[in-house]
Amino acid sequence: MRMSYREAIRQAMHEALTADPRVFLMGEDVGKYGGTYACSKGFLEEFGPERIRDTPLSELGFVGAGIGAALGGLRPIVEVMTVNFSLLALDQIVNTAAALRHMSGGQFSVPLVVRMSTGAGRQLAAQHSHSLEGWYAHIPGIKVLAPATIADARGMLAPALADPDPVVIFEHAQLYNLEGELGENVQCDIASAAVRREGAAVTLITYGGSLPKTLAAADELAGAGIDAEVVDLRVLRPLDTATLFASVKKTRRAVVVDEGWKSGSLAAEVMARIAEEAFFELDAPLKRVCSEEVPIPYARHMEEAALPQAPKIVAAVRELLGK
Amino acid sequence: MRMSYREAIRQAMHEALTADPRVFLMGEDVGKYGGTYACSKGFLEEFGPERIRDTPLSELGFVGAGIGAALGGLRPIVEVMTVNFSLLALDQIVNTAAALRHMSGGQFSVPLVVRMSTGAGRQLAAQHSHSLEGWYAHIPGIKVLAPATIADARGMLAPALADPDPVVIFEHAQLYNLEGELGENVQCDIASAAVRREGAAVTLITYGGSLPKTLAAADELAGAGIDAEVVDLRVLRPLDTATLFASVKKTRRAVVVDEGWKSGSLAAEVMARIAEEAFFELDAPLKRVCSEEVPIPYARHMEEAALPQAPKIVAAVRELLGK
Amino acid sequence: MSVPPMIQPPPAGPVPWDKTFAKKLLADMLRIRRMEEKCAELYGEQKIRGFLHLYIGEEACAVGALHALAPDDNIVATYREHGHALVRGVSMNAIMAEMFGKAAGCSRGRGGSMHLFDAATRFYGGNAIVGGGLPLAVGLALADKLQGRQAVTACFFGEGAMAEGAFHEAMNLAALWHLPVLFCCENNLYAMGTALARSEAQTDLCAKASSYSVPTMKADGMDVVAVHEAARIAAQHVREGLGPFFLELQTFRFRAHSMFDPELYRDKAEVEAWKTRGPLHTFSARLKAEGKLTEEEFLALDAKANAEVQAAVDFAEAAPWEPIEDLLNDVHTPRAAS
Amino acid sequence: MSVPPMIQPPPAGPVPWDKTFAKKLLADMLRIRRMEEKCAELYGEQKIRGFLHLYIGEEACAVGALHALAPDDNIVATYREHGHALVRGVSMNAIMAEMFGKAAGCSRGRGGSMHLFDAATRFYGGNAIVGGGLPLAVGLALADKLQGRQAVTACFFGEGAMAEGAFHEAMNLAALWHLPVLFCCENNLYAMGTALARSEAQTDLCAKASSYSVPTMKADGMDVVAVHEAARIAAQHVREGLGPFFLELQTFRFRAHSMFDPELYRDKAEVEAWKTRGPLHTFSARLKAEGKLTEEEFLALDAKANAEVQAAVDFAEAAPWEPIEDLLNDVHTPRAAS
Ligand SMILES: Cc1ncc(C[n+]2csc(CCOP(=O)(O)OP(=O)(O)O)c2C)c(N)n1
Ligand SMILES: Cc1ncc(C[n+]2csc(CCOP(=O)(O)OP(=O)(O)O)c2C)c(N)n1
Ligand SMILES: [Mg+2]
Ligand SMILES: [Mg+2]
Repeated sequence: MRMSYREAIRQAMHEALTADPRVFLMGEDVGKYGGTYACSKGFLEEFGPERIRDTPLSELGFVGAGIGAALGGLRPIVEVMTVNFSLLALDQIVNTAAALRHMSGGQFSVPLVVRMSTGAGRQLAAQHSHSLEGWYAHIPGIKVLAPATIADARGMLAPALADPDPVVIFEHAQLYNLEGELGENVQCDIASAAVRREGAAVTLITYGGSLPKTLAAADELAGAGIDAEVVDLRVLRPLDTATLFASVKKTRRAVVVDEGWKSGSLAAEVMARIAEEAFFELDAPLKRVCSEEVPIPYARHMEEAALPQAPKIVAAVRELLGK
Repeated sequence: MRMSYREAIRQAMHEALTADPRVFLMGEDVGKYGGTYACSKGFLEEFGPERIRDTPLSELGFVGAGIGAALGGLRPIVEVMTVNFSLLALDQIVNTAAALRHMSGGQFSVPLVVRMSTGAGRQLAAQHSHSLEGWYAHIPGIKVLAPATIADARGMLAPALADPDPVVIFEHAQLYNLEGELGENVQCDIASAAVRREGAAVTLITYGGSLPKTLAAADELAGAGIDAEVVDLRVLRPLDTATLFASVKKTRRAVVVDEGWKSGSLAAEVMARIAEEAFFELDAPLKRVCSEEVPIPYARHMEEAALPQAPKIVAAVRELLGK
Repeated sequence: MSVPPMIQPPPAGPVPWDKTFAKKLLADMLRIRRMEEKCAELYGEQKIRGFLHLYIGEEACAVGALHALAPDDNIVATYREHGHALVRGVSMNAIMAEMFGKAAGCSRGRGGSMHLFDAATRFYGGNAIVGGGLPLAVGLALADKLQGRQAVTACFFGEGAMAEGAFHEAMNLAALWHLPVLFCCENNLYAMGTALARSEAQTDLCAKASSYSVPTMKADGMDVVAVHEAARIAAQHVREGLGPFFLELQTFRFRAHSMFDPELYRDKAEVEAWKTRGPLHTFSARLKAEGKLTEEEFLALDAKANAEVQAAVDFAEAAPWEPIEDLLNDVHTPRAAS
Repeated sequence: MSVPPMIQPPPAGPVPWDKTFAKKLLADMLRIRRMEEKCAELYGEQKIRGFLHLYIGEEACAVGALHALAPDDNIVATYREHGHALVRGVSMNAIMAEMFGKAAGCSRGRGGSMHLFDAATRFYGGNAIVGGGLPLAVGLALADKLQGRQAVTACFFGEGAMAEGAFHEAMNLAALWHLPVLFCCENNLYAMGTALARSEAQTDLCAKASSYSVPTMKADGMDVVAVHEAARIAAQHVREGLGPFFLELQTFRFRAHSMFDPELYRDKAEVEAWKTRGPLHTFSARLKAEGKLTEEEFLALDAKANAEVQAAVDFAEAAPWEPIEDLLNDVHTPRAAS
C-alpha cells in the first residue's frame, strides 16, 4: 500500500489509541489544530479531548506530566512540536525520565514515548532547524529512534509503547511528505540498524532525514562505478554496532552522514566506535558529512550550503577513494 | 604563590569586578550565601547588591537576563550553580546567546560569560553529577572552556570577559579544593590546548576534572616504564586540533579520558577528529576512558566504579600497548 | 505585599490627537497591512519562504504602542513582528529584502521573517521561541537600570506565551528588581489552534499578571487610540522608575497562524465578527466622522503605502544574494588581528 | 474567571484529637527528629555522604499533612524528604540503609538522601531538582483522573521552587485540567541563603497561587494540629474532584540548608526565635496541659524513637554492599527474554 510518512505515523498512533485504552496523545495543538504536521488530524473527534489532549505552551510542564502519567499507569505519547522546543523540557527528560528507574533502585519505570520533529531544510532559520538527536543519544536510560522510512514510521511506535522505559522518536520534518510502499507486515524491531543498499566500496552510515540524500548519493556514485553500501542507524541509542562493523569489515571505508553540526555530532560517536573497535578493518581515514558549524541561516542557498547534501556526500566519497 | 582553585576563581572575578564597572556577577546564592562553592565570599559587602546579584531559582530567566544585559552594554558573569540546573537554561543559551549574532546578520554580539560547576565524585547521585561539557561544545556561536589548573582558573576569566561572544566556563566541582602554585603572570589564552606532561609512548587527552586523574595515571605508567604524554584540551570549543595531532604524530597512539558518558561524549569528537585527520599517524586503535552508561549512583563504591579513575586509565593504556 | 492596581484605561471619546498625528498612525497601519498582503502573495510565488506569520488585524497594537515609545527605548518582539519592525523605523526595503533572504535585508538574509533585527532603532528582534524574548527584555532593562539610562524596554508577546515558565520567571525578576520593562501582551485569543480558555486556568490575563505585584491595564487592541493612550500611561509609569507594567491588548488575527495553518480550530463567523472591528476601517471611519480625514486623503495614504511596498519588492528583487563563501560569517564577532 | 477563595484555616483551640492519634503524630515527629539528629552525626563520621538536607524544625509539616492522606494517594517530595518518607511508611531501616548507600536501602543505595523512593507506599521520591517534582505530580494526578482512581497526589516543595517556571507550568496545568493535586508549599522563608523577599516580588504565596484559579489556605507549619486540620480540608477538596488546592505551611528550618552551608545569611537570633516555636516541644507541652500526655509517656515515645534509630543504624551498618558487577543494573527495565 502506498502512503506518506505522515500517514504512516498517523496510522501507527491510531492503532495504538484503538488497541490500548492506556495510550493517550498529549502536546501543543495535537487536538483542535490536528497536529502541527497533521499527524493527528481527526483524532480529537474520534478519541475525545481526554485522550487527545491539547496542552498550553509549557514544554517542561507537559513533558513532566507525561512522565508522571506514565508512572501512574498510562502510556502517554507526548508530542513536542519540534526538537527546538524540547530544549525547554530537557531537564525533565534527562533528570527525571531517564534517571528515575535508576535513582529509585529499579522501583519505578517510565513507559513514556516522546515524539518530536527534527531537522532543517525548510528555511525556518536558526531557532527552528536543530538536529539534536546526538544529544539525546548521549543519555543513559532512554532509547532514541529515528524512523527514516515509511515502514519505520509505521512500525516503530508499537514497540516504543511496549517498551517499559522512555523512548524518544525523532521524525525529520522533511520526511512527512515522503511517499512509499508499505508491506502487509508492519512490525519492526527497535534494536537494529538496517542495510538499505548493499555495496562493497564504501559504507555510508546515516539516519533520519539524511537517508534519502545518502541513497541519492549512492545512486550517483553507482553511476560512476562506485558501489556504496548504505546503513541506516534507525536506533540512535543504543547503537547497533554489530551491523556497522560488519559493513565496515566488508567495505573497509566509511563515511558518516549526519545533519547535526559536525563537532560533537552523533557522527563523531559512530566514528569513535569504529576507531576503537574496528580500527584494523579500515583502509582509509573515516570521514563525515555534517552540518556546517553555523546556526542554520534563512536564505535558501545559504541553508542548502549549511546542510549535508547528496553532492557533498558524493564528493566526500570520491575524495576518500581518490576517484 | 600557593593558592586553591577556588581562590584563583575568586581572584579572577575580584579583578574583573574591580577593573571594569560593566562587569557584574549574577546567580543563585552568589551574594548573601557567598557562592555555593564560596567563590564570591565577601563580594556582596565589597561590591554591593547591584553588582553581586542574588537571583531567585529561575535558571531560564536569569540566564536570559544575562544575555539581555550583555546586549545592553554590560559584561555579566552569570553563575549557574551547577551544569545539572543549566538544563533549564539551555534554550536561552542555544537559541538566543549562541544564535543571536548570526540571526541578526552580525548586528548584535552577546558578550556574556556563564560559569558553572560540573562533574561527579562527591556522591551527589544521578541529578547532581552530570558532565555535559560535550553538549555545550556542540553549539556553534559559543566558546567552551574547562580550566583544570590553578593558572587556568585564575587566567581564563579575563579573556572570556574580553571576548565579544558568549563563553561558557566549566569548573569541575572536585577541583575547587585543589592547591597549586600560581606564577606572577596570570595571563593565558583561551585558544590552545596544553601539553601537561611530555611523553613518547602514548598520548592521553583529557580536560577539566579528569586532568589530575590522568596525570596520576601517567605517573603510575612512568613507573612501569611507559612514557605517556598528557594533553589538556583546556578549550573544548573550538578544539585546538593542531596540538592534538602533533602529539599523536609523535606517540602514534591516543587514549581519551572524559568524565562524560561514553556514547556521544566529547571524547568521541576528539577521536573522530583524529580518525578523520590524523588516521595515518596512528599505529593502534583509539581508546577512551569515560563514565559508564549509567545515571551516577549514590553509593561511594558504585560512583567510583562509574567514573574514570587512574587505574582504569592505566589499564586502558596497558591494553592498548599490550604491556 | 499588597495587590497592585488594575488601572482603568482612559475613557473613550473623540480622537484626542491632531490631524497630523492621527494620519501618521493611520498611515503606519496601512503600511503594515499593504506590506503583509504583499508578503502573502509573494509567499505564494515562493519568493518568501519558511514561516510567515501575518499580523493583519492586529496593526493597532504595534502602531499604538510603538508611537508611545522613544528612540532610546528597546523593543523585543516575536516571530509575528513585521509590523513592529516597520513602525519602529526599520525600512520596508530592508524588511522585504530580509524576507527574500537577501544580504540587503535587515538581518542580512540570515534571519528571515521571524528574525528581523535592527541595531539602529534598538529593535532586538524577532524571536521564534515562544516566550524567548521575555528574559532578554529583563536583561536589557537591567542593563539600563545599572547604567542609569532612563529607557523603557517594551516586550511584545502573545497570550500563549503566558503559559511558559519563561513568562513567570521574567515577570518575577522584573518586578522583584523594579526594572523598566513594559510587558505588552497581544492577546489575540489563540495560540496557533489553542484558544485562551484551553490554555490558561485564569483567562483574565491582568489578574494573572497582578500576582507578580505589577500594575496592569487592558486596552482594546482593535482601537489604535485606546492602545496608544494606554501605552502612553504605561510607558510613563515605567519611564518614571516605578517598575514594570503589564499591558494587555485585546486583539485578533484575521489570517491563519502561519501559511501552513488550515484553521480548523475556529469558525469563519468568529473571524468575520472580529473583522467588523478591523483597526483600519474603524479608525479611518472615526477620523472621517470627526472631520480629520477625507476619502481623498485616505486614498492618498493608501497609494503611498502601496508605492512603498512596490518599491520594497523591487529593491528586494534586485538585491544581490550573499555569496556562499560567506556562510560562516557572523557566527563569531570578528576581532582585530593582534 | 473569578478569583478563587483564600480559605481561612480552622480556628485554634484545644487539640481536637483523641489521645492515641495525638500521640501517634507526636511519635512521628520524634522519629523524624531523632533519625535526623543521628544522620547529622553519621555525616560527621562519613557514614552518610553527599548532600544531606535536614528537616529539623519542620516536622509538623510532613507529619500533619501526611496523616491527612490515604494509602492510595501519591506523594511527591524534594531532596528534604527524610521526614516525608518515614511518616509515609518507609521503614527507618530502609531509609538509613539508603543513606549508607547499601543495597538494602529504599532505593538500593543508588539514590541516597535526596532520592528516597518507595513503590509500596506510593512515595514517588525525592527529587534533587528544585521544582522538578511539580510536573510529575500533575502527571500522576492526570493518570488517576483518566483511570477513575479517586486519589490525591500531594506534592511538597519549598517556597524557593515557586520562582521556577516549572511551578508556573504545573499549577496552570493542574488548574486548567482540574486535576487532583494538593500543592503543599513548605515555606521556610529561605531557599539556601536567599530569603523569600529577595526571591519573590509577591511574598504572599497564597496570593501568588490564587492567580491560577486555585483555592488556597495558609497554616502554621510549626503547629502539627494546624497543619493537619488544614491538610484535611485541603485533601478533602481535592479528593472530591473539585480540582487542585494550594496549601502554604509556614515553617522554618533550624539547621543549615545542607551540611556544606556556613549559614552566613541569617542571624542566630532569628533561628533562636523560631526555635521557641519548635513543633515538638510546643505540641508536647500542649498535650500535657490538656492532660493528653504525661512526661513518662513522652519519654517512652522518645526512647522508642531512639531505639528505632539505633536499630536502623545497626541494620544499615550490617547490610551488605551491592556488588560492583551490578553497576549497570536498573538503567533499563529487564525484559523477559523473547
Ligand atoms: C517554545 C515554543 N513552543 C512552541 C512553538 C510553536 N509555536 C509558534 S507560535 C505558537 C503560538 C503562540 O501563540 P501566542 O503566544 O498567543 O502568539 P500569537 O501567535 O497568537 O501571536 C506556537 C505554539 C514555539 N515557536 N516555541
Ligand atoms: C533547579 C535547581 N536549581 C538550584 C538547585 C540548588 N538548590 C538546592 S535546594 C535550593 C534551595 C531551595 O529552596 P526551597 O525551594 O525553599 O526549599 P528548602 O531547601 O528551603 O526546603 C537550591 C537553590 C537545585 N537543586 N535545582
Ligand atoms: Mg495568541
Ligand atoms: Mg525554603
